[in-house]
Amino acid sequence: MKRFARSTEMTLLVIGIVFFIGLVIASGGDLLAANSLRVLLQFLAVPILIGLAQMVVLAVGQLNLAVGAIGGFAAAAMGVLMADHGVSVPLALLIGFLLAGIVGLLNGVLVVLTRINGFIVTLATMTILLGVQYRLVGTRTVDAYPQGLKTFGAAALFGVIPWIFVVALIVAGLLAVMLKRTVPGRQLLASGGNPIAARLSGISNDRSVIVAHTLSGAILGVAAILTVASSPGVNKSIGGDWLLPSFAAPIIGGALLTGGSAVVLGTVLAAFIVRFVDTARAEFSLEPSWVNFVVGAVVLGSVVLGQVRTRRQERRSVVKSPDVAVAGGVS
Amino acid sequence: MTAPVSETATQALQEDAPIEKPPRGAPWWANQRIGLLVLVVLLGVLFGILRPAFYNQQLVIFPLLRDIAMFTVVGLAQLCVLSIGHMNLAVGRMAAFSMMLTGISYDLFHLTLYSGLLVGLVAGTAIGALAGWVIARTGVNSFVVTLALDFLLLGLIPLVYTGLTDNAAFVTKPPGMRELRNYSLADVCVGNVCGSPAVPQLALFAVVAMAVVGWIYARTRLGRELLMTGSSVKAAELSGIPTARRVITAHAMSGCLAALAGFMLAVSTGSIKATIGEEFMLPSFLGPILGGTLLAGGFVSIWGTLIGTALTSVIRKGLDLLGVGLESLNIYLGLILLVALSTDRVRTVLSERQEVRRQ
Amino acid sequence: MTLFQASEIVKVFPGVRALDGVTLSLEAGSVHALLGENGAGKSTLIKVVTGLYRPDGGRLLLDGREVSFGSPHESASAGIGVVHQERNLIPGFTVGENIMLQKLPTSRGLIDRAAIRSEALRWLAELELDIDPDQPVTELSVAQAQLVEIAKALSVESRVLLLDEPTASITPNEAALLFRVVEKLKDDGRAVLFVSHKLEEVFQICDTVTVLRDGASVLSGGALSELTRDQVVDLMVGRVHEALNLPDRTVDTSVAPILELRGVGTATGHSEVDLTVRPGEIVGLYGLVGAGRSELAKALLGLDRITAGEVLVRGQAVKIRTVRDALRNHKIGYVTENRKEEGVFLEQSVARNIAVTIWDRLRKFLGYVPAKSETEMVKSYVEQLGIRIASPSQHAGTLSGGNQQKVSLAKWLAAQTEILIIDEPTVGIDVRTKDAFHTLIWDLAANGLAILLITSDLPEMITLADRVVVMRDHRIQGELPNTHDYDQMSQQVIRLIHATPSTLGAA
Amino acid sequence: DSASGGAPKDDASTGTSAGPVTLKDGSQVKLALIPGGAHPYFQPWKTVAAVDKADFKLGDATFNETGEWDQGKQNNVINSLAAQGYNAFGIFGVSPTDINSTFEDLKAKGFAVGSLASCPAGDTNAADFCLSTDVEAAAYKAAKATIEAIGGEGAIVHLTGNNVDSNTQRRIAGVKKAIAETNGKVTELPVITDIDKDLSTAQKAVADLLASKGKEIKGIVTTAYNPAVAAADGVASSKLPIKVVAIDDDAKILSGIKSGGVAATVTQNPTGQAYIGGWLLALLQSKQCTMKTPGVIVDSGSFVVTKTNVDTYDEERKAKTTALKTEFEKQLSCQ
Ligand SMILES: Nc1ncnc2c1ncn2[C@@H]1O[C@H](COP(=O)(O)OP(=O)(O)OP(=O)(O)O)[C@@H](O)[C@H]1O
Ligand SMILES: Nc1ncnc2c1ncn2[C@@H]1O[C@H](COP(=O)(O)OP(=O)(O)OP(=O)(O)O)[C@@H](O)[C@H]1O
Ligand SMILES: [Mg+2]
Ligand SMILES: [Mg+2]
Repeated sequence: MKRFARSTEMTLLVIGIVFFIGLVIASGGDLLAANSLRVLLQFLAVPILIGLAQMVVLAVGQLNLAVGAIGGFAAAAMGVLMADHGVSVPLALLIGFLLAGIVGLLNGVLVVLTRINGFIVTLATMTILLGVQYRLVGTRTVDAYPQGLKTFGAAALFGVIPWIFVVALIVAGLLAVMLKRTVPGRQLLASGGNPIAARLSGISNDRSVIVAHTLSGAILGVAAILTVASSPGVNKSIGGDWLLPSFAAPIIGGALLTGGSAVVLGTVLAAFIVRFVDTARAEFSLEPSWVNFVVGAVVLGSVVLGQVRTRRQERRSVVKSPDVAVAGGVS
Repeated sequence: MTAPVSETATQALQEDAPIEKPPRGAPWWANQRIGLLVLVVLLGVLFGILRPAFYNQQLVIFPLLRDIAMFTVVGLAQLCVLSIGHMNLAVGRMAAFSMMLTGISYDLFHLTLYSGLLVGLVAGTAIGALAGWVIARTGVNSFVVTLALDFLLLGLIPLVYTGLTDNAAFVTKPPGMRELRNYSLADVCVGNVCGSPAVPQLALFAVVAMAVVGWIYARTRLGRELLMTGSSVKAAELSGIPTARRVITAHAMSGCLAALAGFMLAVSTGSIKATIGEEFMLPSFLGPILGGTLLAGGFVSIWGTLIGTALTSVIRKGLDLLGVGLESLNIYLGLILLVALSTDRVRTVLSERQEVRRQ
Repeated sequence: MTLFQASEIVKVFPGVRALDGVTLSLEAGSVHALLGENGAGKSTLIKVVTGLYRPDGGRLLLDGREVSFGSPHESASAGIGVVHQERNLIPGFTVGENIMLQKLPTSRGLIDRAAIRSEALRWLAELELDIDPDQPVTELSVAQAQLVEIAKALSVESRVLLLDEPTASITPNEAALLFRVVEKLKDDGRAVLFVSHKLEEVFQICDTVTVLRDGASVLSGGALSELTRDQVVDLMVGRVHEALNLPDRTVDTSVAPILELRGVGTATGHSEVDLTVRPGEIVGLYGLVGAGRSELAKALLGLDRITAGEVLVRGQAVKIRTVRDALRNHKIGYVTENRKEEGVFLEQSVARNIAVTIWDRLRKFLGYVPAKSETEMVKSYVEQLGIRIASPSQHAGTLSGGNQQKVSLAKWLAAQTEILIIDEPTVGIDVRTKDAFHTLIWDLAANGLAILLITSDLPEMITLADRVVVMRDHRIQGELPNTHDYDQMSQQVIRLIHATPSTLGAA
Repeated sequence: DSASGGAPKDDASTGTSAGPVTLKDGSQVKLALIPGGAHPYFQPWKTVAAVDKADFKLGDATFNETGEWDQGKQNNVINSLAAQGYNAFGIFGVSPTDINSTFEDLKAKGFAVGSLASCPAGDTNAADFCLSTDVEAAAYKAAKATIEAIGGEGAIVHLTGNNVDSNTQRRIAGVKKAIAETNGKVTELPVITDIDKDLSTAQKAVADLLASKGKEIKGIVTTAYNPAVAAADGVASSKLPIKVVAIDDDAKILSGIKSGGVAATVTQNPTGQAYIGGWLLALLQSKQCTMKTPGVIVDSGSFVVTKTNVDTYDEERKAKTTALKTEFEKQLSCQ
């Protein structure tokens, strides 16, 4: 517990709660109305998932630049299958999900086989998938798919908690359990934390990398399903804006770029905070420029101010050298 | 200048110490940079055969070189922070910010072309230094700090543009800007000897940037200390390198180069506008990393950045000329990149094998 | 009974033939020593045996049957446990998980935390370690981390246990605990391989020995009882090894101390630290692991806040803020104990590693550093310290531990410091190099350098120091003049360490 | 900034010909139509390029959208096409403030250049002509349609794209103008910009807007594609009585008009732009004609489409295209 109190998660939780209360007051309580809450949560589902998809690869010390492209591609595939080829909803969603997972797997395999930097591999797959997505939908917006799916996308538990948000939370929960409590999950984190040590302990870093990328693809598959279900249609712009938020959530949530950290809760909380910023924008009718400016200024400011306490620890750790930290990279 | 070590100690330490077997240098063809260069040349020849227009000096080579020059500078801007193991996600926005000030200096203060550029470079250096200062002071990951800075600038820049201009762009062109866009080395003559009309004058900026950055990293204390900081901050700190100051320097250099790249973009497209640099981020990483610069820090390659940038630009240009439509363009682009790099990788592995076999 | 055998093993790396026909056999119920100088190939052999490297020649036999391991996982399943030379814990994992990493207990598909805890506790208890299995490993000290690794190797309950320099960073007390465990394993009929540069330990616990030289076994499976220490050393070195013979050296006590600490307290918890070092003097700072000696050194360099007392350099009270400040303005250098992370830049050339402190001095206009003056400077130190390199552009990471340590020292010599703090200079360094280092340190002092020597190696301390200062729990326990008599000194030092404040007062 | 006003009235002293102009020989003309990037708006251009080629017997006609909304890339595409022998360019400039430089370059090399679907920012147009929707007028019409749909009273909000684009600024001005004409009966909430990058962003922005201000809003006028799609969908699912006026006539939006989810849309005339533009460029490049006033700006028309005229608006548009041809014939001096 004491550790939790000092953790990034705790800080985020406090910031999130303060922010939310502020918003509720500013909206004169309107934000607590069922509809407002539902809208707030509705658009959290996908950001949470893309943050998690990135977090998983960050956990093995890799990057996935193709998050948006995988999601967009899978969404386009599902949309086109349903609208143009009359494939049934469950089958189309399954195919889309599998495609995303397979692309993730492919990313992992390519990184392992070619030993090219994951940055470049995912950049290349991103480029390819953007092409495929365009080829699938062109400039259209595909929306001729069964109403049932859209109904699910808009449905909410008690009229407040959207089902797609529940799905995202379930995925987050499963991922947390997987990373904290299963052998493959632990092995994945071990590979990220100290690949050499992991290898010496009989863990295959290659397998961890592949597992991480595949998981990332699969999570993006779910994100794509939720997007198809909840958006007015699918076009080539889907996924176009996922890359930066996918990094922002886990990194604000406390993930290390060098790997080894599993911050499911942090990622989810960070996604909440980012979402509150959107809500604030609508609430105060802010110009997006001001919103960006304020977000940037606040993050920079809090980073500068928040260091007063951490600074000393920071300095000590530079000096004290935890003997266990070994540089990342995949062996 | 010898160390205070006596003959006896020296002897004790040296006695029949067999030199560890010298690692034989890898064959030249295993060198990553050379591999990439060969690839660029091969692709150039291939595209030239398929479309002779590829060698059109005015319409293909000239803009191609202008692009390569600009993105090389963008790559160098990222390379400076990669050298210490950091990232600069605000590289494009720093360019936009600097050019905004350059634009103001042209529009409101009627500065000349180069004094305006100077204003931009100073602004870029300052904003980069700010990022570096925050990172050094707080120890927060450069990714987070530059991302936050990116947001801040993303907000600030449109506010200024919409406040100061009618069209969200500074359209005042100081004398010389138009010329710089179109002039090639053919317009630079020494006596009767003129340069090639295929080489844009703008490319000279990249040459200067490469020379300066290359000189810093290869020849000066600063460059070495940056690389050492990138290799291991702890060891650098304990070896008396002022790591905090180096972090600031690296980011300041990055900002300065971003500003230069922004200027090159502004000159080559025509006006100074808020969206300058939006497309910089991915290429800024792609060039250096393809060229062998390490994401983790400690090793940079200036030539590699140029060649890496050239590779992507040449592929794109070739596909353009082949008339590949948007349905296939990105697919081919990604595939060629993957295949090219995989073969590059296979080559390295083969050379290592061969070397082991030789022993 | 021969449990495990490796015969005629060959392993080639690009540029070096690390193993060139090594034969090793391990008997059940016996402890086998694997000896050799730095870079002889000991660790490489262990990595081949555990499936980390694929051998380029030779065979491995387990129970007389030929085996080949594709990965460490396979060797572990076959019953081979190992403690590698490098520290290999996963940051962010708890002590318990690290110990049980190779076979995480699960129940119904999920990791069984209770089982991890109880299992880990069992192995920690075996080593008499009082550590909470739920503690993150990042909070451990160097020695604790080392012991956790040993616990990790034990937890596999292997029939063959390979220990690569397990005692390099632990105190004699902790080592004694380890040896008790090794004895127990031996009595259980397991085979243990023990790699160490501390020959006293080797003679204490090992039965048989294999000696490697330049990647080949020069002695394979000899009984240790039939060999003398000198014979073993000669085998390792490949010629007759002369005992260390240090010339006389006297300290001029009339000279004012060049470094003086008066009642210094630090942010990390030191208090009332008094210490003086004169030019030409070697002051030994002894203490158990975690006593706070390295931290004191770092506080002196401005890496930690000094909260009380004063530091005087050449009689002047000073405030040192950074290492650069210490180096440039006060000529103080610090050779770190953690050479892999703080001492050398593994991915940089040897030349740059050494020259890093002198660029400041060599630089010309605009910070230009002429390559020529740099290489000359580097060359002279490479020669003087006998650093074994193929070329100055070789990466430091490819050097053996001993040579890395020389590089780490060389940069401070190059910097022409006058006060040098040397922290654990010979951890993991072979006998011959160790002797050379001792000569070197001795020599530096004879030439007027003031040296503060931090070491947990008591023989080393007693060989080199003029005075021994003992530290415990961030306080100075007392100070002893060194008589260079091992038996007497060691007793006095140990007594001083364990003296309670009251007995100190009485003394 | 009234575009069509810029055309000088036909004057006997300036022209040698008026009346129908037919292209004599287009075989030397290779026409390239270059949009800013992939966008549904430009899809008709693709077919029109082929029609141009057939109708005017051009040497070649192509459509290339690989510029991907980046002025640098678009310039590259243009240069590549020029290197391959294309000599007449109909271009939608990605960056209105930069595109004049590109036009100048092309003119300097002796190519015929038309600015299609968007005119350069500022007062000059370096292309031979600009044939484009007057974006301010179109936005004005859209706002008018919205005001009409909400019954002339209440608050409306304007959703649009990239704030730092001169066309966006013109659109914002057009909407403001229409609102100002109501003398305060209609009010405008702050404009929401920068939500055209992708559909999800637009959708989120609309949902947040409706959640926080849904009750105040009577109408939404959109002047960018993704916000239009998102607004139509968002309003329909929120069941609020808000009138949405969209832009363009993508299938998705037309179906919205038919189903009633979208009150009106303002369509432009991409077909006319490409067809007339192609014809003009061929005339200019084959040196058969020259512009009397180089750089003339002509409005290609914008049309309010509601449920009532959804099936017939295309006729109106075709008529406009024919009219455009006549209008340009007066602008030409031909041999
Ligand atoms: N991965 C590697 N690549 C290249 N060379 C290597 C590698 N690992 C070890 N070597 C070389 O192989 C030789 C044997 O090294 P090894 O680490 O086995 O020595 P060691 O006997 O364990 O020395 P020490 O006592 O210092 O630990 C050395 O010359 C070393 O530089
Ligand atoms: N038993 C322990 N429990 C917790 N922390 C410990 C323990 N032992 C050491 N430490 C940590 O180590 C720090 C002191 O380490 P330092 O490296 O300064 O000691 P040292 O005397 O140099 O020992 P070493 O031989 O390890 O270098 C303490 O501040 C503490 O954080
Ligand atoms: Mg070893
Ligand atoms: Mg220590």
